Amino acid sequence: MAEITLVEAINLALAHELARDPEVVVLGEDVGVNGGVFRATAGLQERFGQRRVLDTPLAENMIGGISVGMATQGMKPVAEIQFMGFIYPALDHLLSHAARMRNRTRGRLSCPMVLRAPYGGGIHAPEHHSESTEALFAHIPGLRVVIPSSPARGYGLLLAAIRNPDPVIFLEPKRIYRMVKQEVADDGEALPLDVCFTLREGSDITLVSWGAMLHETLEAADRLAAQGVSAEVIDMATLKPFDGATVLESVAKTGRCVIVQEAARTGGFGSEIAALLAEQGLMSLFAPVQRVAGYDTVMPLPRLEAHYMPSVDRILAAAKNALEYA
Amino acid sequence: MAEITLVEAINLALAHELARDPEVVVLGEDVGVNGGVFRATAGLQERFGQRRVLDTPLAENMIGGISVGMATQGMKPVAEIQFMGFIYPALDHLLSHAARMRNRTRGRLSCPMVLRAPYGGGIHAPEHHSESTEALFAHIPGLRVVIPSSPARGYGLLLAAIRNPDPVIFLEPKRIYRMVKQEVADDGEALPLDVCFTLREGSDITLVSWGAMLHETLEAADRLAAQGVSAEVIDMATLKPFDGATVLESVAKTGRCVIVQEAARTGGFGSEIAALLAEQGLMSLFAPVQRVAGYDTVMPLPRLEAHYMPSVDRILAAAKNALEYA
Amino acid sequence: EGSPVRFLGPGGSLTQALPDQALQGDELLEGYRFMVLTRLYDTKAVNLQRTGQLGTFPSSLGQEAATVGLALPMRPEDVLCPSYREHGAYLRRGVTLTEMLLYWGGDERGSDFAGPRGDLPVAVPIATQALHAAGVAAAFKLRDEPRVAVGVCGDGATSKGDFYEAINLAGVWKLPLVMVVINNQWAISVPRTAQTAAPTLAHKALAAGIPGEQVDGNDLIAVHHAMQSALATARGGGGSTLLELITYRMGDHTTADDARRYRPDAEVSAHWKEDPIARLRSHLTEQGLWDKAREEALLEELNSRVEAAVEEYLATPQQPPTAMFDHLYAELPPALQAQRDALAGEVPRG
Amino acid sequence: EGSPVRFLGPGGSLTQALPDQALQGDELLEGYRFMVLTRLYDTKAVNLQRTGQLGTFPSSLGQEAATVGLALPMRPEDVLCPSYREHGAYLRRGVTLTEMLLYWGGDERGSDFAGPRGDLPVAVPIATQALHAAGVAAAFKLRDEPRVAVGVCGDGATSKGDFYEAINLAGVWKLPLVMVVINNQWAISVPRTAQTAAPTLAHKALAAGIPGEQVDGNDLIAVHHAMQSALATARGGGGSTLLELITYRMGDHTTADDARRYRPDAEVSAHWKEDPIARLRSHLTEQGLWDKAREEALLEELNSRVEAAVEEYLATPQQPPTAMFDHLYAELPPALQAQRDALAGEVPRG
Ligand SMILES: Cc1ncc(C[n+]2csc(CCOP(=O)(O)OP(=O)(O)O)c2C)c(N)n1
Ligand SMILES: Cc1ncc(C[n+]2csc(CCOP(=O)(O)OP(=O)(O)O)c2C)c(N)n1
Ligand SMILES: [Mg+2]
Ligand SMILES: [Mg+2]
Repeated sequence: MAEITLVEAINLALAHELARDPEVVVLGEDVGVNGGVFRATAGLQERFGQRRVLDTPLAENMIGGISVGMATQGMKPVAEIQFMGFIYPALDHLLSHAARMRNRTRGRLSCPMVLRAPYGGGIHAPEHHSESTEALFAHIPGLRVVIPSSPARGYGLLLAAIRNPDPVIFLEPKRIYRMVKQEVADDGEALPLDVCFTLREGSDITLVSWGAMLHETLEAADRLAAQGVSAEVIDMATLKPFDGATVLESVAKTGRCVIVQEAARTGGFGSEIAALLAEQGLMSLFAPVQRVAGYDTVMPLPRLEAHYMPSVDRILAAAKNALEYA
Repeated sequence: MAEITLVEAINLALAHELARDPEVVVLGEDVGVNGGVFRATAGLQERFGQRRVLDTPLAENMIGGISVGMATQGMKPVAEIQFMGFIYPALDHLLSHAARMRNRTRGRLSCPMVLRAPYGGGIHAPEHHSESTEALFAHIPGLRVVIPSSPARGYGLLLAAIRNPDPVIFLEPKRIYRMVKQEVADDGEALPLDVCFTLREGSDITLVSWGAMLHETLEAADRLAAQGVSAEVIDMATLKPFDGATVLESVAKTGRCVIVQEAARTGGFGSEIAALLAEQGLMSLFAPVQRVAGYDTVMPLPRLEAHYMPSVDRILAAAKNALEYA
Repeated sequence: EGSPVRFLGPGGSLTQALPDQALQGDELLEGYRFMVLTRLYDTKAVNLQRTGQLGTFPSSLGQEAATVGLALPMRPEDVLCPSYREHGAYLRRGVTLTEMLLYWGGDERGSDFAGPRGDLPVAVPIATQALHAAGVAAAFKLRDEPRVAVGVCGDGATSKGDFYEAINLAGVWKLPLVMVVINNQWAISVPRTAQTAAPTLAHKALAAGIPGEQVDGNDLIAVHHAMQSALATARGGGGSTLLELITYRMGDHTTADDARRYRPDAEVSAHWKEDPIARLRSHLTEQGLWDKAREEALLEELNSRVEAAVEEYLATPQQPPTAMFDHLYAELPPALQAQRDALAGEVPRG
Repeated sequence: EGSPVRFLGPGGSLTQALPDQALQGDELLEGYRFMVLTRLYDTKAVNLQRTGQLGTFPSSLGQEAATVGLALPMRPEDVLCPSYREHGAYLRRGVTLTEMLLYWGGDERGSDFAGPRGDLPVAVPIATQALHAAGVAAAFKLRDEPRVAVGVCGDGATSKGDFYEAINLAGVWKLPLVMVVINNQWAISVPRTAQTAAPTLAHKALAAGIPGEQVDGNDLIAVHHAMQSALATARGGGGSTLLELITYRMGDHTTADDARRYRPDAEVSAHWKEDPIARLRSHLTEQGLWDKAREEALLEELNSRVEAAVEEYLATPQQPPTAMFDHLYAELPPALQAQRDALAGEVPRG
């Protein structure tokens, strides 16, 4: 079993599904010979041919729209949007059609498609290459929004997303594409969607996050452990529909919750978790919920980027607030 | 002073600004001779001419994009999107450019534009004509999202939106376009943006809403008053950036809060208010925050539409829960 | 500008010799039946709306040759990706009158076609179906299936990015797509001339490197002929064609519109001379294929079909409110169970 | 397909007589200077990126005639709406080397041009600037100002809805817009042939009812000439033109790309024969306007300008972190004050 990175795990899952299901096709800009600007589709066109791995003309609205059309006929398009910053032209087809085709036709037609996009900041990229707007998609009924945070979850969740009979927005935290390696067996075992993963059990405080920020969140949990604080760490993994029960149970146990997101604070997905707690977990809370989030500004260009990204220190400060609250 | 409806107030404000500021232009599909499908621009082309009131070809992405271009040169485009369900193709230009032009150029260029769209359900309209996706826009740094809930606020807030030097998404609750009439003086007095309006003071419970749902919310407050419960009713009015302080103050007084939104529950703007309370108002809360919201489904076609819309009864049931909580 | 292909003049007589494989005999009569059925349905639907028994409805009055004609030469296994005004095409494809009434009456079950299971439902957001059609065509091509996707949109739709992106892809991927533009001269209140400076909408094909042709959309024989050859080209691997069908929207945009606000009655009445149904009837009569008795019998037969469908539609009980949850995902996610339960527990409202 | 307008052959000699108003003498030399400056800047920027002193950078190597030439006949009051690879155009418009380095070095202040205050900043999302340009042109037209908007995009961009929507509007509104497509044959790894089946990108103008022309984009005289007349037409109320400038992307897509993965070295080296700078230099030499000494003097002068700019760029202190709040809105909304304060209180990180 090889140790692989997240982006290699994505590639492995794509290859697995291309081999397993003839209806799966991979499409997008530069996914063919070039293997994707992050190499997520490297080697796939060579291995599976130009009818399974297709370079499209440059038009994200088109990529969204034809994926819907293909999916209505039972194909399983796995489309890549090169960066999340270029996903917006595709929103209309995702929101108005992919998310609604099954409902609209009472199940006669459906949209078993996946739209993959690398997302998030922290890689010193140009403008529009650092977006974290997952909350926009998590508000759309009929969609699934899935975000892996490790190579193993990248592999298992992408298999699940491709096999899922409904449309999935699969957001890949590019900052950790190559950050860690992990043993991942190419065993075709999908992970469950619609559930959280408790990455670390703890009893004093619950830290909730998803995607790349779990890296900082887990580090914060380590640092808290060193201070004698037992932090439970939850990876939301599927943001839509989301597993509030696991979060509520955890907070019922710990009484304190810090939510960590890279996205702009206001209207981010963290707000939904905080709202859930205000509505259904209020009496478990010993301290106010704390959101550690990106600021409500545009992600700055690289020179100031690091000041925007939530840091371990900010997570620790929020945890301290929650723990010391009396 | 004439009694006018909300849609007439919109028309009045548009006319006022067209007359006052030569840089203001109104553009969109069918806004000219036809006066808009809801008559919001009725008579404006006749009065101000074809260079001030422009029918565009049918392309919302184009409407968004050219508005950005015009605004960078100091014009003040007031664009209409015929229904909010057709706003999504324009999202890219709003999010990627309108919201960022000032920041990107350190203030050299800016986007003083307004994008108006009728929104919300309850009028037995066809598919895609009943959207309430204001939360998508309220997550975007650099935008303003403004929603009037009465003729007077329609007039005053639209004046403010047009005069504002930054891009404003102005969402008009079409269900109440003609529901009530109110005396509105055409005095050119703008209302303030970025603040809530407390429509009714009360001491037992805070009801927060915006747009058309204030109709049901105020009715619920009346019914509560009849039961001896004093409800404070807050109209959020500007959702981005929003006035959390007023909500926090109110809840500090009442200890109970019901948030009413027509939009799908998960990731709606109500979640942001609930999150604010979980974070900064927790110790004021005597009872869990309650969200009364649209379901996390697609707005059904007219035959089942009424079952989707939050009702006075649902608001009252939530208020009862909050009031009886001990 | 442009001179659309035409075989039947407004009076119903031939303007040129019919080509091989032109629509004739029983098939031509079949086309006529569908056109008449479309008009009866259309008229009835507008009446139902006026009396509060149907939702907002887009009449296809005057466009019956275009909508029926585009569907006539399609094979059952082809896929139709229409806009919202193609009632004639749906009927010919086997969508039932009751289904269509249910849809426009505000019931999702109207899009669960018992007949053409692969056809797409009504697309309300303008031009989006052009890309769906390109996607459907891509699926056929990738699977090596000899099937064709037919996308249909209006003149207004040709201004929107989706339209261009779809035909551009169809050109470069040589997709089995026939893209049909029903140019009825108006997009609500905006006339064709205000949409584009292109001399014809068929010219837009040049930007995609595919053939484009203007066809008299009120001439069933011409529409059928152009469609038939475009379908054959697509099916044979020859790629995509753009057809611009020239017609006229005789009615308001929808029942929510009042066209007198923006176009003179005289313009409308002038177009009655082009009426596709009268034109075809004259031709059929000239050919000895039709007479008054047959017309009366047909009207009686179709009227009662329409009446029966209206009855069935009006008698269809509404879905339970919880139906709004039941087809959102293949399986109801646990996160939605509580909402569904809450809705199930609500006192029914109207 | 297509035969681009050209005056200078690859060897630098004239392929046809120069038209009236062709670029010549001092102006031609001025164009040459900007092309050389562009190349020096470009080379330096790539080096800075390789040594960790600049962010991801898109080289314009080989495209200098196109980018300089399109800007040369523009008036100061015209507005340039570029994509991201038009360094030569920005330089000619008066954007400083330091500003450009700051931008690509990751500092927003690089887009606060001291010179051309109305020009748009770099547009990263492909083709979006085409619509901004149409909007700018609409503003000029509505105000009756004799100004022209110049939109610039790549070959890949012509597949995206924005592009078509922009030229379509420009056609039907007769906007003072010159839309320039720099066809460098590649969109990252996707060749021009995979973007569209249209015989030339200039053909796309036909869909918009505007004139379209292919021009040799490596021939400064040809680019200037085509731009000059398109600008004059637009300024005179004659509406919009689409120009396709044929060139070649000699470098990687950006410093983050490795073009050897998807195109053979031989293809690239073959294109060096078309090098716009060598071509123009030969022509100037032939004309007796240039010699080795002048070339050396020019290189020395421009190199030191570039070096000075690099120094200034590297010495520019970064903005305070709170700057990320300071231009989001015209005034900081109260709701953001707490966030800004929190950021101000943070321990600086790198
Ligand atoms: C994206 C989008 N924008 C706006 C509308 C509102 N609308 C409905 S029909 C229509 C005009 C369509 O004109 P055309 O394409 O010519 O089709 P026709 O109605 O004439 O059949 C408009 C603007 C819509 N449905 N979708
Ligand atoms: C909307 C959008 N999609 C994708 C990208 C990523 N991307 C950057 S440049 C590029 C290729 C552009 O090709 P072309 O238009 O020919 O311009 P060139 O880079 O050759 O100058 C792509 C796909 C982007 N910036 N914007
Ligand atoms: Mg039309
Ligand atoms: Mg290119």
